[in-house]
Amino acid sequence: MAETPLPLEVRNLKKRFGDNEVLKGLSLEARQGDVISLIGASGSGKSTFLRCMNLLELPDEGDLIVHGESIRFKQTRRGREPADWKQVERIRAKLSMVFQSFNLWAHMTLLENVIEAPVHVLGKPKKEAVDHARALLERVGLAERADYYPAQLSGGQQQRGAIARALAMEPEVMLFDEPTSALDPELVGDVLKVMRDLADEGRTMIVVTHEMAFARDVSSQVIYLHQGQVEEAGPPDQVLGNPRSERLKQFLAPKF
Amino acid sequence: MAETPLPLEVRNLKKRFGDNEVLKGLSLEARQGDVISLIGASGSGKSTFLRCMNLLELPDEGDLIVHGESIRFKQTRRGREPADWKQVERIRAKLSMVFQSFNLWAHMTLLENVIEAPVHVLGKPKKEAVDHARALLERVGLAERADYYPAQLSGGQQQRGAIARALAMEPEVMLFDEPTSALDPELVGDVLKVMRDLADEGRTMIVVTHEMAFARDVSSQVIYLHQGQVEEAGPPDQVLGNPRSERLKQFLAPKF
Amino acid sequence: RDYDTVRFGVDVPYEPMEYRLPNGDLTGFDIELGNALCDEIGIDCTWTVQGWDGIIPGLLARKYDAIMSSMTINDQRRKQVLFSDPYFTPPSAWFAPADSQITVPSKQTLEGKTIGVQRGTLQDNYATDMFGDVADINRYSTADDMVLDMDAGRLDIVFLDFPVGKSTLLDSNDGDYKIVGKMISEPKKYFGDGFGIAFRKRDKELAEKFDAALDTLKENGTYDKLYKKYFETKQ
Amino acid sequence: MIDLQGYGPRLLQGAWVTIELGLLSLLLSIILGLLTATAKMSRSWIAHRLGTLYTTLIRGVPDLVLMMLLFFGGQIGVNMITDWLYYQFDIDIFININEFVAGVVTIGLIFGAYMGETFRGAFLAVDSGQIEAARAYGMSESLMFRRIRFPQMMRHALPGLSNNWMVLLKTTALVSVIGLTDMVRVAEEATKATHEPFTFLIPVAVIYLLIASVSEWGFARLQKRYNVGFGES
Amino acid sequence: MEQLNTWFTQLLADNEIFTAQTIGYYAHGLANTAQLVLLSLLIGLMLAVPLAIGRSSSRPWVKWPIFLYTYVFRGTPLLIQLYIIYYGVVFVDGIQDTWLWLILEKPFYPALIAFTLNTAAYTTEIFRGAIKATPRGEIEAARAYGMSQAKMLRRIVLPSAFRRALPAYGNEVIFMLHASAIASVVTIMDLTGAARFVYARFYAPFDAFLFVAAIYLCLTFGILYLFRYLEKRLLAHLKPQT
Ligand SMILES: Nc1ncnc2c1ncn2[C@@H]1O[C@H](COP(=O)(O)OP(=O)(O)OP(=O)(O)O)[C@@H](O)[C@H]1O
Ligand SMILES: Nc1ncnc2c1ncn2[C@@H]1O[C@H](COP(=O)(O)OP(=O)(O)OP(=O)(O)O)[C@@H](O)[C@H]1O
Ligand SMILES: [Mg+2]
Ligand SMILES: [Mg+2]
Repeated sequence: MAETPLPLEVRNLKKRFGDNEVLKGLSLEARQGDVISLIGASGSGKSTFLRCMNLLELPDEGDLIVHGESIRFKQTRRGREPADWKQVERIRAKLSMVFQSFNLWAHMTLLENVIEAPVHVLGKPKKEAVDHARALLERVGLAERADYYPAQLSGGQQQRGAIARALAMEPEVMLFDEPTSALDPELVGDVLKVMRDLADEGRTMIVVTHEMAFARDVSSQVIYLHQGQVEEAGPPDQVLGNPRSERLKQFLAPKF
Repeated sequence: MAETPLPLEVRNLKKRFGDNEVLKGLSLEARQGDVISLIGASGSGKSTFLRCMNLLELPDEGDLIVHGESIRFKQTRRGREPADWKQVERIRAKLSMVFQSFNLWAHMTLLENVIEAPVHVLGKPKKEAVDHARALLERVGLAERADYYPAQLSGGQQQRGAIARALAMEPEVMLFDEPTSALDPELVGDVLKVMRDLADEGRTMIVVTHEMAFARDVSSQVIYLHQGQVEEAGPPDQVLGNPRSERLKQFLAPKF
Repeated sequence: RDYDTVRFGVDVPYEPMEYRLPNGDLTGFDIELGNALCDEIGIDCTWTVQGWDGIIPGLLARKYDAIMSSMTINDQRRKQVLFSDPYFTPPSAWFAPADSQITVPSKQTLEGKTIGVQRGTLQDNYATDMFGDVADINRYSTADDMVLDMDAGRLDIVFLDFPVGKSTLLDSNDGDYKIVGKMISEPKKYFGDGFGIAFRKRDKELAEKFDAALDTLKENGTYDKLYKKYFETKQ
Repeated sequence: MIDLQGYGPRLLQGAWVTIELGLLSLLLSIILGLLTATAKMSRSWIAHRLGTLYTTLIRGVPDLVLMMLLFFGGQIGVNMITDWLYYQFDIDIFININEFVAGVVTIGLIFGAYMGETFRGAFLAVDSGQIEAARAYGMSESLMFRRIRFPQMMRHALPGLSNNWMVLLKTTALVSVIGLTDMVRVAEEATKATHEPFTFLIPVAVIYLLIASVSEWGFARLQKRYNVGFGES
Repeated sequence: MEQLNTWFTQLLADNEIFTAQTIGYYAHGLANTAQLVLLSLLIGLMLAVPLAIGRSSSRPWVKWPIFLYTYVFRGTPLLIQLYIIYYGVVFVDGIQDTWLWLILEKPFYPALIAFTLNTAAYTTEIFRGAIKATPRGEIEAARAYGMSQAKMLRRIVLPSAFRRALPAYGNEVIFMLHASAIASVVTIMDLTGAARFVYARFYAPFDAFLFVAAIYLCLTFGILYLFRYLEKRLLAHLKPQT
């Protein structure tokens, strides 16, 4: 292991909904600049895993270590909870997330959405945040949509807006949940280029994706989840190029 | 043109939001068994076009003819409106739609979502509808999720649920708005297979899609929209295999 | 504790016992008598207007020191507050529309009729006990509501403190109503001792001072003057 | 016009008491309501229980009784303390609980419980994805409340809020049991004095309706403001 | 609860306030209150649903009369409404000779009418808000499947709106319970009327009102329990917001 603490480390994470054990002990180590692709069938637990990483879902078991800082938990009557929510907030501000369903704040324009967290969480001066936001919106091709409300945007525009919002935090670790699902091939290319740039800048990314091409070309590690367990993990060439598990082979087989 | 009336015909449809003219005169003819793919960049107006077809957005100009029946409009103070909403309802029941954002009814379980319209719009007996719904959920791989509420489903599960809901109507024309955006490659294959089956059964489909493979293999016609206009249209081999317009060429160019 | 000021609680209006002039000043038999009593004792007094529902709690909470607001003395109430000697004993009377057939209220004549009373008053107790089994008793918050219901034909007859009935029914609706039968102030069990000033139970000394002052006023004619002013001139 | 027989000015004074009482207790009740709603939805077990106890008890007891209990009961409590001082140390003081303050506090306290429920329902109606996005960006609970929860909740809360306000306004009439003279009390006095039961109901109704008009206008503006971004109002 | 019980029994043991007669008044009052509140809430609810729908309509001749109705009935005190319906109707000439008088003569129906109209106005406002807040996507889905306006209301909008309105409606139910106290103005002996009677007769304010408060408290507990149960069942689809 490196000397400097890892940006993100997950150890033996478990999560159940009622009787349904969705995550059955998942671990993950992300080094600086790593791009980790999470792939797997629908319902295999990818989103839940990602959401556990910034504690939007509280894991029932397992450890989360961000930059060497371990999130402290305590046992309460209702189950396991973080001991210090301030710590959680601090850590969340370092991990920004793009949701599968975008979740842009409906009462704010696109621009307001993008500057919200930088200004109010990071305390960035408003003017600076606006300039930065405009640059980011430009980058994802939404410059003229800055003053639209989310309800007035097309699906792809919302998704790109969500990406701009995440980028505006300049986070050390970015969590993407299917960031290109609503995009056409051309935009997929654009967005993935943005992400590749981020990787080159040394940012760490965890990406839930269905784009095998992206997983192959950009990521440093691919994790294949099956029913809440890591079925196969490793460098993309190995996992995608030479899958060992039957399930994964079937998953990867071209469909038409 | 054929003797029997076309399942769906759109003539010179225009739609603006405020000053922003989103659709600038679009036409389309769908014959029985046709699968028409709508492709185009994000924000080009694909969803809006689809939503105009069943009048979720009211077009400012243009005609809609379903099975030879032309939808009648009248001019009111607030703009152009259908003259007879009953007619619209009747026609909508024949065109079922899968939304880009799924729009499952949040207060109903998945099964209830699927039987809702068949029972209450088509007047199907409840028992029959339930049997059919279970079969459809089985087909999209959601048999055990029948009693979950939408909020408890993963993105892909919601999307498949929305597809099952649309299929349950056994419509003559189906409108799909990116029906596979939240699905992994394996499921994409499954769902597209379902759609191909439907095409073989002779149902007509209009599909907004980013899956070029699907557009190429399944559709009988591909329409490329650019900024609210048809930039190119024709059989897939021609449009996708041999694009003439520069824009389309760029759109189709592989990105990595 | 000694009092150099006595604060009276009073609920207005209850003509002619206590009411306001349109300009907001308080007046009435209770008010004038109360002021005269204080003069006699040689202390100041002030008046606090207080809604009926809160009038006893207000006394107990020492928002004021005494209540002089047409309170009828009876044994049950003595358990809660200390009363002065009665300073006025109004008779009760039956009132009915001028064309009413009832001449003498009795079990026979009131059979099947509807009687109006003010809720919880001694008239209520009396009417309920005497005629509750043959007649309907409707209980009202104010005498004015009874007038409305008599106009509407919902009520056949009402039973009220005479001064109140007189000013509400006779004086302000000329000729529409009449007194039925005789004034009633027996039996004592119901009509008790008349109106008294209510004190907190521990203020025995204060009550005694007022009792003494009342005797003096009755002797020196002040009381009679007030009595005449409010009750006799108009009768 | 109807003849108010000289009671006009006093009615207006009473109306002013009504309005002052209403607005101040509205303010208090909104603050209490937000606190309660937050407490009832909070992670803390104690806060949840306390919130539930408050909304249940306060809504369970009739307003009239509550007002008497708090005002007179409160006064009796204070008196016990001053009595004790008197007997022990011969300090003779009488601390008078001010009627107006008592009225505002009681009505505020009562409607805080109703507001709490209204707000809780509204908070529940906010799409959970919106909250999650705020959490994911490291917003603290209070920041999230100010920036996301509150603005999005308001559009669901406004109808209930406006109902509560209308009821609150009428409830101010209760203050006559603690000796305050509001507009309804003046009308009652006038009615009994003049024996004209309907004359004074009309100005009272008109004044209430005037206040209602202003509030409807205000609520319509708020509704517009908080509907921004959610499609046509 | 336990303590309340012993407190009651003690109260009953050594006092002359809570005699068979006064307890009888309270019981009578309870019956009256329960009847009035229950009936007016039921009818009010049935009126409010169509009114709320009409109020959300875009047609001005449907929307504005309903607005006027809610404006007047929410804008004026229930006491005045009741007063006018009970005492005021008499000023309508000749009403005593029509069949209407059969309804209006006794205080029960006027009170019921006033209460019903009042609660219906408030409930309309609550439902209107909830209907307006239905997620657009869900409405669009209903339209897209060919539901008629009526069907969509019945199957999608109202069920979803009712769930959202539940807490606010719970408030309204309790408001109504408390508001029913004014029934005594028109000579109906309700719970508060009974308390006032006992107070006026014995000058024992705290006993009279605390006892009645305890009864109201029990009623409220019942209502709240019902609503909590409904919420649990009907709001199952809302993910708990931790
Ligand atoms: N309600 C609205 N008000 C204003 N503009 C709107 C509204 N709805 C859509 N638009 C605009 O219309 C354009 C077309 O939107 P549409 O949703 O049809 O795009 P699309 O082709 O489906 O894109 P995507 O692939 O991203 O879903 C977009 O630029 C969008 O911003
Ligand atoms: N709140 C919840 N209650 C119960 N079950 C849930 C809940 N949220 C998710 N699940 C279940 O957990 C499983 C994993 O869901 P998750 O969203 O992580 O899937 P996913 O891998 O992201 O799938 P997709 O690719 O379709 O988005 C699913 O089977 C889902 O039904
Ligand atoms: Mg997912
Ligand atoms: Mg779209």
